[in-house]
Amino acid sequence: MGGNSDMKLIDENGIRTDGRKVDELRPIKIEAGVLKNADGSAYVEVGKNKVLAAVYGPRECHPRHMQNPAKAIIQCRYNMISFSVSDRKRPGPDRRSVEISKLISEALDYVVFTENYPRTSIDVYIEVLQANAGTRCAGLTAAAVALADAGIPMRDIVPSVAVGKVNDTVVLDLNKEEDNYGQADLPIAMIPRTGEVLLMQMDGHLTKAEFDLAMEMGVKACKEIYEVQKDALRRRYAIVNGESEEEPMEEPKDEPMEEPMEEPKDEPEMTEED
Amino acid sequence: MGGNSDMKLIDENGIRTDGRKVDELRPIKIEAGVLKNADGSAYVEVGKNKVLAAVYGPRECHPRHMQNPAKAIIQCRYNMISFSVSDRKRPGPDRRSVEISKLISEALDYVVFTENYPRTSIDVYIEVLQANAGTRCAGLTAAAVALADAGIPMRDIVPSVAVGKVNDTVVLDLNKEEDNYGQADLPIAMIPRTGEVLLMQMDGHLTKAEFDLAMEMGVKACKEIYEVQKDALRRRYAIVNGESEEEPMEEPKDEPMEEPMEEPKDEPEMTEED
Amino acid sequence: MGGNSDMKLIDENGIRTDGRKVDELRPIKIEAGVLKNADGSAYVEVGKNKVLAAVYGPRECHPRHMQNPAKAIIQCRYNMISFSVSDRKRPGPDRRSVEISKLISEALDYVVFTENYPRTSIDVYIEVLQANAGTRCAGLTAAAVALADAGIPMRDIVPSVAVGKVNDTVVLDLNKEEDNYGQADLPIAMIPRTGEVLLMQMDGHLTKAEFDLAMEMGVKACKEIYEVQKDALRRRYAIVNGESEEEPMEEPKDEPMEEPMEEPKDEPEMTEED
Amino acid sequence: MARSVVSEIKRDHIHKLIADGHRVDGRAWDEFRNISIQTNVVETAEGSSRVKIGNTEVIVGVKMTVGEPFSDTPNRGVLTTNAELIPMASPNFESGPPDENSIELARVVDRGIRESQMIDLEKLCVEPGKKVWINFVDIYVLDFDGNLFDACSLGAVAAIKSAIVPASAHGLGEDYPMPITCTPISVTAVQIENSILVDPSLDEEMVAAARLTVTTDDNGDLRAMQKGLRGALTVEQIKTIIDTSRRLGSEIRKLVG
Amino acid sequence: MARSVVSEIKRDHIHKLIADGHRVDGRAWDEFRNISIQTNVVETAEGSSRVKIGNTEVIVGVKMTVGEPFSDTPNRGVLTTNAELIPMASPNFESGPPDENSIELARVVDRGIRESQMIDLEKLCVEPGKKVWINFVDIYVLDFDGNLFDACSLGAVAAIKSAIVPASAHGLGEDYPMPITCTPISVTAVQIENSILVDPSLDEEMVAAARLTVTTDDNGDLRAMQKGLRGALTVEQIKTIIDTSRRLGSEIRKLVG
Amino acid sequence: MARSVVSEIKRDHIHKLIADGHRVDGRAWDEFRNISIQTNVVETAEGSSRVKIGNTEVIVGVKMTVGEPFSDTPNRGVLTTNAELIPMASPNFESGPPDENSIELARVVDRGIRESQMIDLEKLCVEPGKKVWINFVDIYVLDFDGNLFDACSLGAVAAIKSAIVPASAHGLGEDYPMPITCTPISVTAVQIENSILVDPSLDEEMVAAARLTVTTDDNGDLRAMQKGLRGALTVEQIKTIIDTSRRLGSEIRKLVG
Repeated sequence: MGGNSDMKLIDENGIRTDGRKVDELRPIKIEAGVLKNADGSAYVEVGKNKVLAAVYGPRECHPRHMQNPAKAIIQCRYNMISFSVSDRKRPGPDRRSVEISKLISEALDYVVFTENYPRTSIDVYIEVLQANAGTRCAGLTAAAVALADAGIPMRDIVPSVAVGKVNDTVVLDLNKEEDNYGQADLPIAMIPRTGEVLLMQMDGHLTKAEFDLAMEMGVKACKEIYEVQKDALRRRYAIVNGESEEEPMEEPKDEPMEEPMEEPKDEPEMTEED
Repeated sequence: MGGNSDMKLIDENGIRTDGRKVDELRPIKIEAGVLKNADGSAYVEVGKNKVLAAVYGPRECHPRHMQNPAKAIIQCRYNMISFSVSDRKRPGPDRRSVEISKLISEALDYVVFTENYPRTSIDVYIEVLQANAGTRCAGLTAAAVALADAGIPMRDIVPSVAVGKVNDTVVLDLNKEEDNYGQADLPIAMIPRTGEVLLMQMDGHLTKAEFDLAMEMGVKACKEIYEVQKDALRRRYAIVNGESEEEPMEEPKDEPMEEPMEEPKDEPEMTEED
Repeated sequence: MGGNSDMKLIDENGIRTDGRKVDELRPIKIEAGVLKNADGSAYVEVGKNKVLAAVYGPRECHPRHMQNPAKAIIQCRYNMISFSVSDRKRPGPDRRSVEISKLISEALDYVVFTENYPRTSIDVYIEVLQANAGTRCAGLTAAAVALADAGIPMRDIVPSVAVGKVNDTVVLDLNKEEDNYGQADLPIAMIPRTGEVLLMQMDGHLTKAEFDLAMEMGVKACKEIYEVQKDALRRRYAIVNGESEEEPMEEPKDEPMEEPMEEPKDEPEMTEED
Repeated sequence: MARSVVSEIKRDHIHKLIADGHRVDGRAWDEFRNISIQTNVVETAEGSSRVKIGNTEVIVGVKMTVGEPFSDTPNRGVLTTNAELIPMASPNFESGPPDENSIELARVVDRGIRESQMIDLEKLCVEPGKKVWINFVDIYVLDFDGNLFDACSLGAVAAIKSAIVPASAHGLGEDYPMPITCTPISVTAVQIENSILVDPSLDEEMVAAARLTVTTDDNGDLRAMQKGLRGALTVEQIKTIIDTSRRLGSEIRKLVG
Repeated sequence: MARSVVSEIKRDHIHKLIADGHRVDGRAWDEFRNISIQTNVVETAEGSSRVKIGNTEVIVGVKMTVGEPFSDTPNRGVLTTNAELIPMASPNFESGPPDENSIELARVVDRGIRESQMIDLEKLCVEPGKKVWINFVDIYVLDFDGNLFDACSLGAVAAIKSAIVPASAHGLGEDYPMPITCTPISVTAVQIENSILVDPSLDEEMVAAARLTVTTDDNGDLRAMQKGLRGALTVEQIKTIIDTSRRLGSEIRKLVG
Repeated sequence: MARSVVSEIKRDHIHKLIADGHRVDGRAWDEFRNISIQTNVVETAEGSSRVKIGNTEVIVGVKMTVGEPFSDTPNRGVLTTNAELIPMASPNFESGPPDENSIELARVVDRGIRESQMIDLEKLCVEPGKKVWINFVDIYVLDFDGNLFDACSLGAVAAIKSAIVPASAHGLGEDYPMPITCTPISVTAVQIENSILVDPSLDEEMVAAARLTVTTDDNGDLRAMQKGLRGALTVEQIKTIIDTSRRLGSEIRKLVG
């Protein structure tokens, strides 16, 4: 957080530099099933963020000593590609991405029925193609859709968003400029239906009252994102089942030749009513 | 070794800059059993050196291909913490610490009855908290006490000390200033009872006669250190067995709840008469 | 490739700076069986290049997951020692040597009867002691002889050479100066008997007609090198079988004491008539 | 941290105690274990501390040197925080470069210090854009019995407060105390079977569903938070932990002096 | 690339089709799969592209910064090409530093660009011996279904052609388009049972004996070649592939514009 | 070095011979194997050597470049010694960064050269505090049959003695020979069943209990020592080895010239 900057980021009418209101999300676009090899995938744009997520698994867990005899492990790798930021980022994990990968793995672990697939690994890959603040939230949002697209049984999908503080005001979904000159950042991820919080970090400066307001805003925004996630999965499901002819290239995966008996890929499975 | 410096480190009365005589050790303090998790541990101060040693094992040896079907392997890791020296040392092993770890492992291997525990590893961790010349010797001195504290059967405890040369004079137990401007350094470790030398390195410049004198001094000093080591173990033994009430927090280790039948931890075991 | 330099590298009589004609190889010298531990070895000089190759195997393949249940794998490690070039090269693989190692592994794989030794590894180590352009070709030439020296059954030996272009002229076997200021480089390796090409790379600028000429030159040169390879193996065979007393130190390998029944090392084995 | 297998018996035992409103070691749900803080324990460091919370023990050192500032903060000193989970501290720690656990730990400690602006980094500028003080805060865990976040955070804060800027050794005038603006305190709690327990021991961490670390400043405002582990917290649980952190934080702050 | 085990059944199937003059997906031996090229897909890069050849998909970005030239080319910009086979793209790719497959891939793509002198590196010199433009061409494979060499090469060429030199951001006058001299195109073919197949799919690559990549310039001259895999090619086969590369290269070159 | 499993039969055989006062290859206890020294074997190095002791063979090169001195020795050249146990040399050596064996080896060789002040590093200062000659002594083991310490030390000493300072290539006047003050020679012995054997072969090293390397200067004074392996030496044994090292050292010194 840049701290208490003098830069004016909200005008007298409560409008932010990109035209949004304080409690307004950036435009969000989600598409499920965008990759051929991955068992599930999703592409997410949140404002100028562009994020791709892919899921492989459940599959054999490597290295073997990480296997859990009682359940699947969720291994997430969050990565920013080298040209997703202004200054080229050297390929490979840095400390920030290691931390984010851990937190997203933990958040997703809670919603996947990991006990269904002992000794396996469910691998989640998040690649940030273009970054503009809030990539961990956009990545987690994409990863949840990709997991569902892979047909992995889940308690629910997980939306994620950050709330922040700029010009002493609590605002939703900081963009890059607001993040650079802001006073606080509070990324969260939750299950809207139950109110369970799966990811939460905070840095900067918030009074208790500001925190309460921020959580309120965040919870409301997660519900909105959740609807966009479900909508993407509904469209994907319609395509997979041939109900739409708009994108004929997006066929169900080819069956491997040697395993002609395999069942068609499951539709995304959730415990809630769809 | 800095070589033949003009710096005067011994006065006309044979007294060194820190007030010691040429054959006098720095003040030495040893405490056994200072950590909770480790199977054995020791804290050693030699002058301004502060060193902590911990022992885990015998336990399963990782990686497996290093297992020896006939005996335990001793794996020592000597490390200087980043702020133990004037210029911050980057965390992680450097070439010097790799060499020292190897030499200490070899020295300790000789005294442990490794054939009692085939396929296992006995892991010795030495952390130098504050360094002032002679840390490998202080570390080995501490490690030997920690092994005994862990109840691992040993031929004997091993004391270690360095002899050196400054102002063309053979002197015992160089401090940092003497090491920086000295002419030779000869760290040794041995079993005083048998005269067996387990560690010996030398660099600088010694004539044969100077070497003979240095060894004589070193052997004598090792005997002194050995007594301090034994004394620390006697105090530790008294505490563990409840003979002292001075430090009530230093109880024997809790038994794991699931293994109520396990024997109480052995007292330090040695082949010699105590 | 330095591109179209003005530097004159061929005179009006078609003679190059080191006195060679355009289609003339540098002096080449090959000696087989130069190391004691390796199962097979060869030393090659091509002009100022000095290259050593050693072969171990077939032997157990590490790591195990690389084992092929149907055949041996060929693992080549091409390396330039730090002082083989003008500016000291840091020890360890760089991107160039990783690529070359891969290409040489692939080329040798084709000629070895790998199906004879399932689950094993045949390890080929090439060390460039002194480099002067064309080291990958000299290394492959040496490796093929070392494989034969190790008694590993092969379809045939593989010679290798580079053709290039300097001063708009196609020339054979570039030396360092020609490589630095040349316009194209085309290293190849082949089986002269069948015309099969096992390694080919090219960079720079060649018209189709120049390429055809270059290939013609390269094929012819490979045949010459092939004869030198065979000659080295014949000399080695003579020594191993005691037909020569010139180099009495080059005895057949000692039998391991514990396996007195092992057969004497096979002579180099090839499918063609020798 | 390291999730070694805990026997089902132990897990059941802890769960049963908690269901009855008890903890294994008899503490109240919002009670810390004994805290001991020593400073100036290593004289080769500009500042240092040795902190114990129960049987968890850490040593922290601050080393300072003069170097270049980051280009986007030319008039501010640099803060770098590193944590080493050395194998001495636990049978489950291994040698090697920092893993995800030690990286998360270091980053959470760092955020508490950085975001509270505890160190007045502008007072650590020697020559804008050219020379500033670089602070290395290095944390070594010596004995691990749970709640590393609070032990390391407390150790770092104590070491920083004890530090003396070694100006004279760099020809920059007289030594002076590290410029401090406030004392951030982190308090960690876990959720087990919907109970909230402050300062979890290792046994408690191993059966915990979720963890929340809350770092507050002298005003009781929030400066850093980190939720961890593979379970969930309700918003109400989060608010409980925040309130507790503000309350206990002001008590612990007094210990650091 | 990754040689996962292909079932004998699939291998036999492909072989049988080829013996009958057919390919699995019905293409002619010298026919590419569908090629799609998008540029300026990432606005944080100076140039970028997203290229699909069939189901193989790559994203390429060009980042430019000002730095020192190499001492032996003091008046030329610097080109660095890197390829990442990220695990998202294939069940057989693993995280970690570049392995021999990604290194070979990056080097072959690099040679096509470098040896054709596609980028006029002398126009990327700011101050001889001191300051030149450094070009990082970073390739990420997103979905892998064979023929990475051509997909990555095409992606790199398209990204480079779309790049704008960010001079103004470095106080070096107005931005200007990347100085381009030609458009190198790589065409790859494999040999299977002595048949030559252009633009191999993953299934075809897995049963192929040998591979040859040929990069030609606008004149149809050779700029880079790389033979791969553990089989052999005859000189005649090589010449066939070269001729085909020259012919198809000039068609594909039109797609890049 | 690498402790591969030696069959019990071989071990017993060696022990039995030693008990009878014999060595496997018939040498006396204080007899070296045949030593051969070639210098100037690699013309890209400033100095180089290829040394064989019996079947142990090493190649050593010295590369020199101009760089910055260490801040605490501003008027002295820099010496860096590295040893590579390449897999070519033994079935038990593996590729990869230096392990504890090659690090110990390089450091012991380095100490012999450094502590004897063999190279007059002050004569390798170009401009105090700014520019000095940096010496890289790189050792590659080509064939390993025991006693690497002496082979590598001898190779390093021979390579250094043969080196020419490449001053002209750096615009620093005429080339001149490396400034040498003395010739340190290391002699290694092992203890097996309380016998002392000089210049152990690989078979002997594998059954040895302890090893001692003693490096002496032209006056027979001690410059470096290193005890190795997992056994013990008595003070008397150490003194025997030192005396032998001084005696044999002066003979070997003549071979280096």
